[in-house]
Amino acid sequence: MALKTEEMVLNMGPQHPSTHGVLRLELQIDGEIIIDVIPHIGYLHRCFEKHAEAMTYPQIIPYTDRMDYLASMYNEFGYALAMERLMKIEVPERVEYIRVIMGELQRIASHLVALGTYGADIGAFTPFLFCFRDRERILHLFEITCGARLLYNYIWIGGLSHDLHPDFIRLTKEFIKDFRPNVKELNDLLSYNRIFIERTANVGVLPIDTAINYGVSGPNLRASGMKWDLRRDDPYSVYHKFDYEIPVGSGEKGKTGDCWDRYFIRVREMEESLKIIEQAIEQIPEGDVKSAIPKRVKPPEGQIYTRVENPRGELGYFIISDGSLNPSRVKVRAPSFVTMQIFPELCKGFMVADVVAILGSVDIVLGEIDR
Amino acid sequence: MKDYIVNFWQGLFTILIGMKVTFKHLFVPAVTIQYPSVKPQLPERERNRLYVNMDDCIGCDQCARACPVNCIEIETVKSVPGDDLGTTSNGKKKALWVTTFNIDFAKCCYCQLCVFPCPTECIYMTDVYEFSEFSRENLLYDFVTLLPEERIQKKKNFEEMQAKKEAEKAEAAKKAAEAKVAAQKEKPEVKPNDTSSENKEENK
Amino acid sequence: MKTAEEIFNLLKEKFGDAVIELKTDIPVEPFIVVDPLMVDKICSFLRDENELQLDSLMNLSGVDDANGEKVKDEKGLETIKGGTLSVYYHLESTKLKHKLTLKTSTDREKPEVVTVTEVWKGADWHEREAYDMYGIIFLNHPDLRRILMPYDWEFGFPLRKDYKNPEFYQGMKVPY
Amino acid sequence: MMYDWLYNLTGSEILSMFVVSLLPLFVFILPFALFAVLMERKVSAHMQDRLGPMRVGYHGILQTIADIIKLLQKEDLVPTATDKTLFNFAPLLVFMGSYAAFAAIPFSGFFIGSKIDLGIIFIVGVTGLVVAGILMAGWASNNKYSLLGAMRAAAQIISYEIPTLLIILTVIMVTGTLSLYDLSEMQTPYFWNWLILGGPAIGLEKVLLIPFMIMGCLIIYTSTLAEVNRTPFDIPEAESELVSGYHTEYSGMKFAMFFLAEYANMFAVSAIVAVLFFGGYQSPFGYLGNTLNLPWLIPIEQFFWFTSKGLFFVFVQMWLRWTLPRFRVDQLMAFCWKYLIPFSFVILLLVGLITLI
Repeated sequence: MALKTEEMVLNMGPQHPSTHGVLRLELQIDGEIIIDVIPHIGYLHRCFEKHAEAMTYPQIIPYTDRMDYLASMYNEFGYALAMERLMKIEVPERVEYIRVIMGELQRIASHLVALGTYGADIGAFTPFLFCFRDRERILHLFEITCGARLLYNYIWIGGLSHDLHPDFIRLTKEFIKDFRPNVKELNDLLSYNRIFIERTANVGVLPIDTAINYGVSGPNLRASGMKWDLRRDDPYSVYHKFDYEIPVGSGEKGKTGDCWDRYFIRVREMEESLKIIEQAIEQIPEGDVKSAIPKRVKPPEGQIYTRVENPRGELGYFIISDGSLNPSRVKVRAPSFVTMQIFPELCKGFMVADVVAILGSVDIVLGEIDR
Repeated sequence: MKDYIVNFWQGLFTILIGMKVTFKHLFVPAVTIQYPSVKPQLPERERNRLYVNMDDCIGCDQCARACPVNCIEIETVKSVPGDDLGTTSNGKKKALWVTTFNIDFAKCCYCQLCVFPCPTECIYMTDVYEFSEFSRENLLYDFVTLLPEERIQKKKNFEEMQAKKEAEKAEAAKKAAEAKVAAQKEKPEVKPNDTSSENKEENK
Repeated sequence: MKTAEEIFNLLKEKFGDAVIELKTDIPVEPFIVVDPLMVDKICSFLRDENELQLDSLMNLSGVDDANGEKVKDEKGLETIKGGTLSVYYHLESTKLKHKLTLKTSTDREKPEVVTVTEVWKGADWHEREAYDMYGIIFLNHPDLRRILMPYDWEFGFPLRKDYKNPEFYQGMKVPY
Repeated sequence: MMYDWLYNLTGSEILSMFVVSLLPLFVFILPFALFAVLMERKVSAHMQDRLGPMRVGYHGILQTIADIIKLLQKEDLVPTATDKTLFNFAPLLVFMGSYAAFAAIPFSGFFIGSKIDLGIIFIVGVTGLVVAGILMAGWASNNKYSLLGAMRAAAQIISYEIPTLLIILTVIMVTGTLSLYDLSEMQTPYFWNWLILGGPAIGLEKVLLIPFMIMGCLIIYTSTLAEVNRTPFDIPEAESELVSGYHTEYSGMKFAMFFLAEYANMFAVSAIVAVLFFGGYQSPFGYLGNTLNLPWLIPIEQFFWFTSKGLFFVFVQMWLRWTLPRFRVDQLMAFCWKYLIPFSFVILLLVGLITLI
């Protein structure tokens, strides 16, 4: 007589230590094995799109920061780029370079948060603090240039709010010199640790075709083996001036596209960003950062869809302007929103502890999902 | 069988490497500071609490318009000609009495959009970050330097001046009307026949 | 690498009147206006045609064109009658590296568009968000319910231009 | 011995037995727990480049006392639909399980709780109580996460008892005694006749024993680590997925009991490893007391050596906690059944053959 077992619905509720924000996962589990996951989002919905319709164009920039609050510099970058293409503004060379430097620093900071919290989710708490100690240095760099640590309102439409701080270059060079050995140390401590590999290899495998079909982008797509990076495939700003290679998941420790690949892609991407910053610092030209900022931002009637390579994936801005001072529609295509869609697919058949591992490796931010 | 041994050995070896890393960090000096006793040294472009230097403020409302969350509330009263409002630091003559200038720091998002458009640079961000309150109402800062009675007094002056101007305008209008009527009277001696327009004006 | 005109002509001969027009006057990107009830066939053609291979849906967004005329009813509540709600599809081919924008518009009272979830499974949540924010009903969508707003929010669709915040939602005061 | 000294002092058996059994609790475990909590926070802090508690007392010395006062005045919540009796009894059982183990541990030549002959078997049996306590706590707190935590804890602790017992068997085969006191006495003062280096055996047998004894010590250390739910085996109270496992619903004094039990268990486990392989209270290089022939100094030295060995192993447990990530439940089981148990069987077999030479 077979043992009568029942499924249990476990609520990994909005307040849970490892859901990276207010996300409610309804897990149907049989014992420890997951049968189905139903994500419920919307707990952090702050109506960004409704606000944007009531604001003038420059006033929207502080709101874009609050969407993906871990990579707000890149949100502004995407928005400013979309507006400049809409209004056909030519931005001075120095502004482009500073934006690339700030964007790449923000990518390293955002990846450090992703790697640190991922280590903490799996159980190792020390790498979390090592990552945050290094991230603190980047936040200090941002603080001396624009005054804020997390939500910058630094990249404006047509330029920047402040020029670089006099000793920004020196501090960045010091940071790069100290950061490289730290990345190696993080690898020793976590990446190649047998238990960490045991917990992440062959877990939550994302095949390439489902990834493209779902529109997944960024590190999660590259971890599945596809060489797709918007900085190279849909070039914007001055990224074409630097040489860096795009790391692609190769299934070192398990199948390609598993949690370990998604984790290790971010580690290698940090090293690539370091290279970009070094080259950008050498070639940075002189110039006035506020010369191309329009007095009154009044774009012609029209619409534009621009996308940038946010640390979490492809961040797209679809802006429709009806010629007045306020936009008639700003739609944001958030990478975490699309990644969250594929999350139930990744979790089926794994255990409760793996849900946490997969959620950490996919690196979502709820501010961006709920907008 | 081979990967069984390799698995075990690799497990042991990576654990020892990990332990070497953490042991090395036992002797690395701490990076944290003891906050209340050791205050962090903030850079000069720090963006924390706003400060408005009221003698430079000419009440132009630029900052209130630039604020994305409308947390600045300004009310100005025109000055009576006799008043002396003083001049701003860069020598511009002030023309408006600013009777209310509130910034609600509970709503402010510290984005510094208000600092850039200010013509006299009287609103800027200081590096004071320890200003939390127990109740949200205390975060509503009032920057006006006039006493409450002075504000009412300024409003009253303006109303009186307004009333006086109305009165003058009314008299001027009446005088103009009489002048027109008087002009009308000299014209009829010249043309006795248009009596109908005359009594129309009289009963106006 | 196909430009919008070539794709438009290709679609025109294949689907005839379902493909309404190609708009190029509005700045930056030309887009093709398509009949809302034929969207899924057109999209599956766009994806499977080996010259086009538009295999990734970058973005699907609902838009309130607000081109109806404003009507003030007795309480001074301003509502827009008539006019259209439209849905924009931004497609992209990762293999042939070209992009395309599609637009469909449905009338405001009974907005119905066929779902494209079979073509790109990524559209599922985007469509649910468009329904949640604009009330555009996507026919035979696997599970069309609200995604960002609370599931039982019955005060209309927030992103429409004539949306008014309710006073109370389950006893909680809504306006800030 | 302490018991005899007390007996001729007071004359009544019960009183002296009562004092002797209470001594470890008040003299050793409570002060040790106070110190261990602070040590854990300080060790973890410096391993992560931060300072740890610095504000209460000089360099945070009085931090644990502050913690205990905080826990004392915290409200002792009992969630509604819980099984009251089980809920209240669980922490007691867990603490009893881990405290009782100290009865048979020889702190020094002069002091041993009770010199029973089956010392080691008694300790392993008594720590079995902890499993019952954890299951009760998990089930009684009527919370899905705690239930999951308790299920995992039960599976983990029971399956890790087997390697521990097998290694203890090998030690008993080599030494022939079960009582921890004789075991410590047998490993005479110098470190080369500690059991890790072959112990009392002579010649070829001793040399042959060394590799197996080292492997045995490693295995028993990891498996007792799992019994105490310390990382990398802290799955029952895995913060990241089970919030904090079986003691999620506990607060105030009950939580303090769990906390204290964990640290008491940590020391008990490291004491067992010290006694079995590292010569209990024997000093590695002979006694100062002998050279200065002050006989009363020897027990104090022995007590010092015993606690320093115990503390070293506790430090290694903390060191492991702040380095390693956590196992998943099935990997935990696989590790125990596929690696630890086969290895300990092999060691049992080979050591058995060696002792026959």
